[in-house]
Amino acid sequence: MSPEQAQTIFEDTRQRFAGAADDTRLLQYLVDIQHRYHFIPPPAIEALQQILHLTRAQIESVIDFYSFLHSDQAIRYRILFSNNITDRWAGSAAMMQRLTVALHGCEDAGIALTACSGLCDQGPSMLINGRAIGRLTPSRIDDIAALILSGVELEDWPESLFMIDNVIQRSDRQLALSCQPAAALRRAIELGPDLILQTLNESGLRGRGGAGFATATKWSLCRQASADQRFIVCNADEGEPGTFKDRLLLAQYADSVIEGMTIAALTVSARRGFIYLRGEYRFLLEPLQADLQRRREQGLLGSAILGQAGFDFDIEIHLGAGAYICGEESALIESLEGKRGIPRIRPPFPVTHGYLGQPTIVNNVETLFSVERILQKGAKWFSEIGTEQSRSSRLISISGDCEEPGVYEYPFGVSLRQIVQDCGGSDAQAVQMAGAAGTTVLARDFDRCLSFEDLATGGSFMVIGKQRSLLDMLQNFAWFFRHESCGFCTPCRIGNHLLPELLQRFAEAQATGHDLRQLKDIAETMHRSSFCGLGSSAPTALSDALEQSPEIFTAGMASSSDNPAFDLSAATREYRTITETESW
Amino acid sequence: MASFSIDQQPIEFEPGQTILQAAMAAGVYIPHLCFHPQFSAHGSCRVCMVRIDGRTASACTAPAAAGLEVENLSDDLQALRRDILQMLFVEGNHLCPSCEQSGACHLQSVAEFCELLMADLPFQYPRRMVDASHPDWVLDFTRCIHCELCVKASREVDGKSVFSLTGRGFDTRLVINAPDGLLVNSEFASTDRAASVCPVGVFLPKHQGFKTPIGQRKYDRHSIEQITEE
Amino acid sequence: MAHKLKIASTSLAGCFGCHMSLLDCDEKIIELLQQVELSRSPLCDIKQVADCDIGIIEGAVANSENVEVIRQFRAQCKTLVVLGACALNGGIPALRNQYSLAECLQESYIDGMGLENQLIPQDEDLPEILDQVYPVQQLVKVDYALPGCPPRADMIWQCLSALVAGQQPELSSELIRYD
Amino acid sequence: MIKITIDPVSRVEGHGKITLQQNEQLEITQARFQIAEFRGFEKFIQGRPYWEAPVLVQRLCGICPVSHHLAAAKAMDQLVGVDQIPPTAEKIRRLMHFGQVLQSHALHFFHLSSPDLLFGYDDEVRHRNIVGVINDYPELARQGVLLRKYGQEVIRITSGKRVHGTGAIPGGVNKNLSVAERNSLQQDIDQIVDWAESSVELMKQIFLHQAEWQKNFATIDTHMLSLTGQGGALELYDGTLRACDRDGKVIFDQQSCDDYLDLINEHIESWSYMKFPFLKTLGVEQGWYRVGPLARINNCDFIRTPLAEQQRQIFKSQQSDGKPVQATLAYHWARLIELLYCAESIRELLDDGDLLGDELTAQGEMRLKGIGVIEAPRGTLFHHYEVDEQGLITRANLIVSTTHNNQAMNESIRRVAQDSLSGQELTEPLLNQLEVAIRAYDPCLSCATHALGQMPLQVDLLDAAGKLQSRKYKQAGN
Repeated sequence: MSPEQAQTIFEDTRQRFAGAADDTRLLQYLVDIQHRYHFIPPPAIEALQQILHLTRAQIESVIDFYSFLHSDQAIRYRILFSNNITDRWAGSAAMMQRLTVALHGCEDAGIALTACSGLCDQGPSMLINGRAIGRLTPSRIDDIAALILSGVELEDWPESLFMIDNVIQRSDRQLALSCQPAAALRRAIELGPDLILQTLNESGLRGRGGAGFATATKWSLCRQASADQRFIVCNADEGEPGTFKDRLLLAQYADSVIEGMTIAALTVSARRGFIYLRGEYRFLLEPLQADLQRRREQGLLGSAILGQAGFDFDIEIHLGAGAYICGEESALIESLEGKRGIPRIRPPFPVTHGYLGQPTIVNNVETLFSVERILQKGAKWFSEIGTEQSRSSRLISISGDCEEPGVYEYPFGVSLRQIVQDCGGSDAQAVQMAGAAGTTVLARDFDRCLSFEDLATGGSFMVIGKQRSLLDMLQNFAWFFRHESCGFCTPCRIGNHLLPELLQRFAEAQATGHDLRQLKDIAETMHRSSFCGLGSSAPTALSDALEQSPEIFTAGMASSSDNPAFDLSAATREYRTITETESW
Repeated sequence: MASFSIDQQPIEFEPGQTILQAAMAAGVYIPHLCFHPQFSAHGSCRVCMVRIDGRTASACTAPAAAGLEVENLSDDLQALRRDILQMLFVEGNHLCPSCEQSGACHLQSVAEFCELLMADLPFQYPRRMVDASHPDWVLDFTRCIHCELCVKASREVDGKSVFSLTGRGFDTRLVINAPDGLLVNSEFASTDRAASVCPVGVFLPKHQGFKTPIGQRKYDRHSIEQITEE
Repeated sequence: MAHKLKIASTSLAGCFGCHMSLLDCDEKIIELLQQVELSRSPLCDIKQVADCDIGIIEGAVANSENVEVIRQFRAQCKTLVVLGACALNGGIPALRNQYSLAECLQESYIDGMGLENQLIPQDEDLPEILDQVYPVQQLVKVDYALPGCPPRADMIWQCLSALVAGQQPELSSELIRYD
Repeated sequence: MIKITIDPVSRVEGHGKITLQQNEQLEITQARFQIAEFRGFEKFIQGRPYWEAPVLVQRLCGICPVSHHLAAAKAMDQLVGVDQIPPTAEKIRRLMHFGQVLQSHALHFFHLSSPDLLFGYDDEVRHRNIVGVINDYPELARQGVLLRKYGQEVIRITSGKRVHGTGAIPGGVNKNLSVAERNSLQQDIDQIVDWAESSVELMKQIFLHQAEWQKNFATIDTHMLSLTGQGGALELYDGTLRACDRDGKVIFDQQSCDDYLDLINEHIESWSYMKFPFLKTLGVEQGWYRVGPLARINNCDFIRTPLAEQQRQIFKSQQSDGKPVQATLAYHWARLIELLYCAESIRELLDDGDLLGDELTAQGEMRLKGIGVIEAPRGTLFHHYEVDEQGLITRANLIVSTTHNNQAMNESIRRVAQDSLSGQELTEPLLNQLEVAIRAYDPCLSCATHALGQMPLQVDLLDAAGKLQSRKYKQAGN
């Protein structure tokens, strides 16, 4: 980079951000810079240091944390293949191989793997400079290679490549209901905060992120907390491998979600809200911005909403940048504040000490969507289906070995057998519930039910066909967690680092009894002592397999010996190479 | 005054204290590494795991509350601590024999207290440069346990931001805020609190190593459970 | 007559300091030696490790011969007692893991000071050097691990005398020192 | 052709083995002592802070750690610009080192070599060890254990631990002696001197009892290298380099240790990880030499302490022509004379009030290179370090005692092979003679205990093309 170029970047960066310099927007600035220059050039960092009064190390540590940000060099086309297990089953490795061969020697392109990109119902998929491309086929790969080799700007690529389908395979009462902008909001204004909370309470709505905390309770706690400001955050960091129903909601039901946020703001007197949109869903940014703008123009956002003096609320969208941990609500808040996404100590919880230390409601996209439904149709309408502890219905994202992947809405209490049958997964040996961190349910247990009482899910439902290797799936999950552990606490940072190598011994049929014991011990330690849910649930599928499917491990064992596997010939290879080299 | 119990022993506490703070005030030792009384709790090392009314949690982050029954030195908790400690030992280069921090190292002493005889996990032997650029201090990054005490001390006591953690996952590492990343070109001063708060052997004063004879080192005289951190 | 326990011991890549610490049991070692029968050990001329009750290992695993010896010991000894930092975490020899083997050999045999000629030794009778130094427990199961550089004599004594008496050794924290 | 491998000959700074080749007439055509281990200290110490060196490099050897510790510390003194450490520091270090040599020599003689000397190299394998000595000579064994214990206690008190302590630091030491510590050492020292004296007497009798055999066994004529002190005195801690030729004539004398690279170079053979040092002026073929007790007692002009000096004179009188005593087995005798010298020196030092002094270190201007040379139990030990401006080690060169004797040990086993093995079916006692020869050098193969004993003797029968036809183990015991 010439001094002139550097100077230009420095000035440009300063001008773009100096006006409203706000260090909580650091990540947003970095995302923008990355997008603009295909990396974060050093002069841009210097400019940010100057206008935000941050140290170089503080800025670089944020860059280093997010996998979509790079400070090393500009690469014009950064290609990330989604490495979710469903993408692999759909043949992503061959696609990646094909593109790698086609682009061999091309310095403009970099190819790597990333975690689930949320297109499991239309995999294999990839991201190129953050834009998603699904339904990869050899011919689409060849098209992409040709475009890159001829240096066509991404903006000029055919739109057909970037088409994303939003497939609803089964609707129940929530999806079937159309959104009538402002209907629910008007109702909420009529009711006022106390009755809104009462309605939510009667509806039995529980958070759809996975933990299932009662929404009314969360909102009440936030409302009761004494504070100067309160915030509403929509958690659209849908990172659980295999889930994509939030993507569908944001694409087709954005008004409902935004209205749910607005109702939350009304209830707790919040003036600002955020949609934390995962970087992989960058293609939703512009449509969502348009939705927000439209609602502002309709008087549904901004000041004096629907003419109510003092009801002021607006929403901004923050983009994530490739960090699964940011789906954890306290890590998400750190990220919203422009920092590395490291979970916070709890208590205190975000509901009393969240964004900027103020009470903050963090709700899943689907939860906010349901809020709008409830306010539109009433608590009774919502709660009359479902089970005792799990009222109403929920959305699940079905992918993997089934004929009809897509989003399904089911009343709680539905059996797995029913779901598997509906989606055409007749050959399933098991279902992976709730993503890589979830539980593996074998076919023999398909009578179990979808509900908080039995099998909770964040929305991911991956069907595992009989032809699939469970060990391969575990290795894929281990790769995922090694990639996504934030590194804060000991068991998660180190445990997740060690597991892939151990599993590899089983894959190579070299493992021993010692290795098996070690797998169990590491999983147990991570489960018992990790700081947050990522670490404690990372070994869930592994533990399930150890308990339910011991045969997949015994098949990978060379002996039941207490001695660990050790490959002597691998360990002496370097010496032989050295001593056989004549050039010394 | 309200109280709870640790291993059946009653512990009085002030409102707002965590279990670890209350225990330390009462002179009851709960093994810990990343916590230092001068700084806010961090919660990352997980060594202070206790069982509170049957639920496992870190004592440094769990608020004290009246009537809690806390289990601390039971066999299975000590075993859990050994499992956590051994992860730290395989992560870095903790070669006590040649480390001048031996005898004054928290990691070493806590592990000895917890009766960790060996780390039965694959050793990683990270390769990282030693930073000896500063005239008075050497930093050996391969021993860092990511407790961020130096980060906090620099920020909160020294009024600077010399240190940060960067990277993610297993690649998390300590870095120095300087244009070239070297200590000598940072705002670090030899007397900074950041240098003396390290519980392991990352910060080494130059030309001083091994000046304290064996037998007179911090944990030679008293084992770790008898010493309150200053 | 009661069965005398048979003991074997050896050193891998280490300094022999752990054996020295064993001898630092001083007069008690005379007592101990009279109660046991020695198999392969530095203290006698028996060349092969036979079936043993107790095997004692110090040192890390650094070459192919170490691998062979440690596997033999594990196979032949009912109880394997492993002494010292080298064996348990690579110890000082593991500092070489900071560099590649090629760099280490280059320094010793090519770039070293005062060398008359330069070549990397290689001979059918020389064991092959491993890419890095490994702790013993990454190759074989360890029954008792005594840390320290070397483990203090009283810890070794506590462990061996208990084993010889047919008891479970108690290795409490007062005996444990890593340096 | 038959190939015999004695493997592992562990403990010479690690692991070694002996390989022999016999032709069809059973003549020995090749005999090699190979070092099978490589640790790479010179490389991996690079990048470490210099003050770690004395603590770190002593892990080369658990039997003579103090020698490495002090050689490195002396190099560090130079690095920190200190030419003269305070008297307390120097005397504490000397005391520590006398303890070191005392315990190492005691260990070698009583625990390891005495079975050969007392029972003969062809004694039954099951008996030919320390347990045999304990049973047959309980008092001697006890004395050996207690002599070693005393040396170890001196080390513990001066360095904090019996093995791998931290006493010496750049520019001095980290502790002095308390009165109580001094008194505790004084309590037993007279007894120690007595036992040391009687052990020299015993060794002398053994040597003279079979004088002819002792003088000839494994004997080779070599140059000798050692440090000598003021006026040519026997010196273990400090001094200048002296080399004498096969006839005892001076090759060089009073050479500063700092110039060692001008005097000594090393040769590498493909069949051993241990290098072969030689005197530069004489070249690889002619320049090899011996170090250790035999070299020191031969090279020095006198010993400062009276009892040891008396014994030295008796020793020297074995060679009527005034030439050096070249008998390899005389190493044992020379070693015990040094044991006595150490015991006497400790007694003398303990009366010196400086040991209780408070001035422990000196300071100076940092330099970038330091060389420390010391007489370790097994011979001259060179440590050489270079550091950068920041204090990190950039280069190191270590020539350890046993390495100096590399060629000599090879020559000695060749001599034994020719004299005793050639033309014979090889039996365990015959092969043990090779070990007896190596053992005389007390090679620090992680420092030679009776360790050669742990070698399984593997005999490979090769065909003319060198291909393995059969293998059998010469097994003793079991």
